[in-house]
Amino acid sequence: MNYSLTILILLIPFATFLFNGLVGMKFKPIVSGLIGTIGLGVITLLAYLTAWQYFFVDGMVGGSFPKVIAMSMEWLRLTDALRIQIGILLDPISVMMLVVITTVSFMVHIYSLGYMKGEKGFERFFSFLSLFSFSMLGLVIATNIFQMYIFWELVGVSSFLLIGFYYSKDSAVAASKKAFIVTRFADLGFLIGILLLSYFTQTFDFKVLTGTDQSIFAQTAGVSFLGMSVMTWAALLIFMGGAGKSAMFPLHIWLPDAMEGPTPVSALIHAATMVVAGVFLVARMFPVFYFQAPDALTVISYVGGFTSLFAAAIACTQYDIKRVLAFSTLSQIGYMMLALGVSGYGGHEGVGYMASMFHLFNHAMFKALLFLGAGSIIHAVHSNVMQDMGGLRKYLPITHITFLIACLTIAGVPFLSAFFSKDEILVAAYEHNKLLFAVEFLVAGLTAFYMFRLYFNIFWGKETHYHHTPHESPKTMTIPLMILALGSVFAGYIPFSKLVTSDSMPFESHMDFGIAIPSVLIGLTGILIAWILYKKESKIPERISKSLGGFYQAVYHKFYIDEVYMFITKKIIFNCIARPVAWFDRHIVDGTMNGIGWITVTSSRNIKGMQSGNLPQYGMVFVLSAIILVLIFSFLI
Amino acid sequence: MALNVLMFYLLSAVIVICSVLTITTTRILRAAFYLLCVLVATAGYYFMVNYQFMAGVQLVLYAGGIVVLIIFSILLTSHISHKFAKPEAMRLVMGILVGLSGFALSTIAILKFTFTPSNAPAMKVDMQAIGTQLLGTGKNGYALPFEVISILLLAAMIGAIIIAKKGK
Amino acid sequence: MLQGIPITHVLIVSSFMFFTGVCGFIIRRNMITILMSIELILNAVNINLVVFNKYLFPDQLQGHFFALFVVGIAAAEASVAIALIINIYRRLNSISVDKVNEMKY
Amino acid sequence: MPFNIYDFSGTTKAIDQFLYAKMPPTWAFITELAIVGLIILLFYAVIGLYLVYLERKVCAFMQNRVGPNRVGKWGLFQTIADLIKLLMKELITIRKADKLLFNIAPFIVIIASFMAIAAIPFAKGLHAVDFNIGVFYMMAVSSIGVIGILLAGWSSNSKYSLIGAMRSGAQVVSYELSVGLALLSVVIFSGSMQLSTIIESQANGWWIFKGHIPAIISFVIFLIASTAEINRGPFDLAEAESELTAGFHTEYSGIRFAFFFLGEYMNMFIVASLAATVFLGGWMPLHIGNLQGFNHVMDFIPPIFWYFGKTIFIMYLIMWFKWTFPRLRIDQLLTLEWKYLLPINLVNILIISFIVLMGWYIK
Repeated sequence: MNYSLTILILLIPFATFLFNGLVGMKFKPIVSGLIGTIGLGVITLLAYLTAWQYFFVDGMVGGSFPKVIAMSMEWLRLTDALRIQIGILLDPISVMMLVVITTVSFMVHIYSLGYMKGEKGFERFFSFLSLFSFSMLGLVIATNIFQMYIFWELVGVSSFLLIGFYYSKDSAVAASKKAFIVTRFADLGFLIGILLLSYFTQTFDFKVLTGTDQSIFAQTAGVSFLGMSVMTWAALLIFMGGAGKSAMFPLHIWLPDAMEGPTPVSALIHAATMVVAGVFLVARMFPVFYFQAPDALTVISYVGGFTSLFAAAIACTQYDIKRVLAFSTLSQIGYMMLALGVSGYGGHEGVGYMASMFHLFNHAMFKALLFLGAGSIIHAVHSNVMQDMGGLRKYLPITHITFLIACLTIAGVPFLSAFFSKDEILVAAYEHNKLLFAVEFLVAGLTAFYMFRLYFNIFWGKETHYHHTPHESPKTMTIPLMILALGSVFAGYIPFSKLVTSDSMPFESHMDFGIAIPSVLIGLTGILIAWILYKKESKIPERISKSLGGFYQAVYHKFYIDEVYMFITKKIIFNCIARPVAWFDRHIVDGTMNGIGWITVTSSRNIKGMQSGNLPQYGMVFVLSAIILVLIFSFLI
Repeated sequence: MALNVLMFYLLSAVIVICSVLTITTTRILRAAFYLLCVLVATAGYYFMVNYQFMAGVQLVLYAGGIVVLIIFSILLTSHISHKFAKPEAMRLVMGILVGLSGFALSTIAILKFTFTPSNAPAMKVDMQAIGTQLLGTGKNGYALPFEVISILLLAAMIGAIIIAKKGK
Repeated sequence: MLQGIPITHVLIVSSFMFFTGVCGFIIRRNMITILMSIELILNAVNINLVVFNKYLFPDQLQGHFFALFVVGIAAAEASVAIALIINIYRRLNSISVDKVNEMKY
Repeated sequence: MPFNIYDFSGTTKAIDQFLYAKMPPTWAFITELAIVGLIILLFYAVIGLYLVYLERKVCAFMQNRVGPNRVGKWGLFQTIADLIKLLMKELITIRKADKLLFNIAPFIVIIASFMAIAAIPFAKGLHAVDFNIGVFYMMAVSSIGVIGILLAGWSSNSKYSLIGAMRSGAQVVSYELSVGLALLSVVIFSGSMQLSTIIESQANGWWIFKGHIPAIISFVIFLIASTAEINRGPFDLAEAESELTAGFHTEYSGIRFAFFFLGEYMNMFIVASLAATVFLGGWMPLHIGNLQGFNHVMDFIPPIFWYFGKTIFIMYLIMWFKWTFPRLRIDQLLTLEWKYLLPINLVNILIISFIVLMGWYIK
């Protein structure tokens, strides 16, 4: 049992961040790119070693995978009981996340070497990537909720920096601000949740919180607010933080706009790693949710289900390929949340938990692949919009094949990775909530439809004339595509139920053909519809959208959620709250201050003659009066 | 007479004489030199009470740092031929009066009070003790003042650079 | 230093130094000399702190550390003061406190 | 009286006991002071004279000349002859100089280096004082020397001297930081500032070998910064002959000039022996871990030879710098310190602290 090298997983990206950020510009851009990539390669290797060691060498202790504290040191001591540690916690989900993050991040690094070539701020890009990797890795191996919060915020910052990477573009700046403000708002809830939780349990430590000892929650019994128990509040508030990062329904508005960042960033942050932080958070705290706040879990499942349906519907109407992918990400994360929400604890009951983590793993592979493929297409066509594309399969053979694999995977075609995980999710949903199962079933079809709408529009469809012939991307970009394609094909064969489960004890999972066959069928139906509508250029899609009329418009405008937010902030908050407050501030508060100022000015104008500006004289008066005071106090009184 | 007593009175004599000279000499660089003597003699005090680190700090920061800074500013602002004018009589009288009365008062206070020297075993003042106490957070830990001083020094450094910078 | 040297003698020397500093502060007009007087004052205080520590509480280091911090602050103060003095010299071509009355009122 | 070339503590202790047996303690102490003082004084003079000789020879060889070769065999007594000449020269005092400071300045420089020598351990048991803040003490004392230079420059009432002194002051004050931080790295490694402890901690290998790359970086920085701190070439712009005639000691003559000159060479010696002590193990022979056989062979060479060997090697390096590199401009000099050495040094310290914290070094 020796994980002393795991500390390097954190330190190397931090070191490359410092190096590239501080002195990177002194060298040729490629130097910082290579340093970042090699650093990531090293920690990817380390992460694989750690996973190997954890799962296969050390293995289970007493029938379950233990929670190993690989390193821990005290950082802040608030009271003797409440102290904040910084350390490394290894358990199945954190080890799995290490593998996911390092793999995707490494691929993205390699890909960026080609994609960002010649961009201004190349080394800045790589330093931000390193910062992001550092903070994301720190987040998943956090031993306690406070350390997680610190890295959580760091992740937010690096996401902000990366979205606003093209800071000379107004839209990018606006998008980065939007992302930052929305997630910050959610993190406020998270922080309050942390404080509530730690106030009652007197600990931040995950090992204690999720351990078998439930007596720490004794103090929460009977404490309630607005009809809900305090633990439900805490869990909901914590989930609010997760929902902000994972872009769940009311807080999802930042993710589509975040596509303003460079495409590798979208792949890394807004598809594979950061947005699943919310899922990870709920998974990490799962025992707390399950035993202490089952109501919150129900909320989570409904929010997840609604988001997945809602986002899938919007994705069917969008034309910007990155936005389609963004909405599909939303939808898939909704899936994961839902699976967590309907999961039980222990054994086969916990299939939802396992399925959620499984789907997270697969999703990271194929969604990163989709985004990188999209990046490759954008690189070739210099446009984000579907209408500018068509018939690209001849020009971009490798991208075409890998993109097709990813689309098949996400559509749930049998024997590709997502087929297995999606099936498990549907099983879990079917067992606990028929309504949500129906929703997810529908979403499975929608997913297949919009993904193939995208695919046919890009690679088949009308013959577009390009200003210059699109050409396949360089090796640095296609190799990650191929590796990720392999990942998305074969990741499904990992026996997840043996490795990552809710109580860390392995169980047997079976294919449920009663659910798998219909879900495959609806997926194939979606693909078929897309094939009919978009294989050749035709007028049918337009007619369909016309016939749907207002509903189509509403979906196309993302159900006007952004507008609702604008209405609430601009019209209601600004007018009804901010205006009166501003008036009060300007007239009452400032008026008082001005009055005091006026009194001070007039009175001081009259006594300013006493201030001679003669320093020695001041000193003399000061010492002399001190002496006189001493004389008075010691001899006279 | 024991040697250390002799040494003490020697150092005291240097301190007394040189501090008077510091404020009475008419050439400014000589004042700085006398100040240097006072500070070095003070470092001698610290060596005598076995606080060697304190003495080292006194030498590095006061004698090697502040006095050098002062001499530097003298080099920049004064010419060798310049001598102080005699202070006005009023000021001179007031200054001496305040100084003497204050000294008399404090001497009386010191002599009237009976100090009770402690017989507790002296603490070993090695680097380990200083380091752990300076950065400790518990009892006898000075981490907070240490950090505050660090911030203050940073602020002072930035302030000094901004103030002394030549205008554009 | 402890044997044979009464604490009062040390204190008298340091208080002499202190009031010499005060006296210099009052009678001198050159800013640098005033700064030197302040250093004398601070130094006198430092001696007191160290000596009290050594004589009265030898098992602790509070006075020692306090003196250490005073030295640190003195360094900060001197650097800022000298920056100010040089700036004033650049503008007014003089470092006499009597001349620096532009900011009066 | 036991005499052992490998360990001098027996000898010194015997002298100490002898004196205390014969005299009252006060007088014994004073006698000891006098003896130590005299020895150091003598040593100071001899080393100073022969450093000058060494420098001239090294310079000559670098420039493909013969160097001093008239007085004595290989010119060995040349510097002594020079000293006699300087002693007999007239002491010129400038008319409008500040006489007090003008006369005192050379002594401040000399005293500073003299005090520093007191803390150098020459061999096992052969050092005058062993403070528990030894390294810091050396830094502290040598930081006073610059005041002498500044006073000399100002009190000479000459613009060359003033400019030279200002340059020198700025240089010394800035490079002191780097010197201190470079020494700090070894202090972190060995966990002590006491020179004897630092040397003991190198019994199984010198810090420059045990401390990985950061220690080597500190060593290089120490060499550069201390070369600058002692105002030697290529950082000798404070006394740049071509522009300032001779910088702060332009107006000095005779033995006062010799004091400055001697002080400068002694500073080089101090710096070199500090580098040897802290980074190369001082009098500690070259030991490799637990290779008993090898270590015993190395132990056969007496510590005092090790010490002088290392010191002379480093002094030779410093002389080599002087006769190889062209002189820097003042702005280049300050840029080098503030923009390169200091940041590198700070990062280095950080890395070293981390290494020590994780225990990733050879203890």
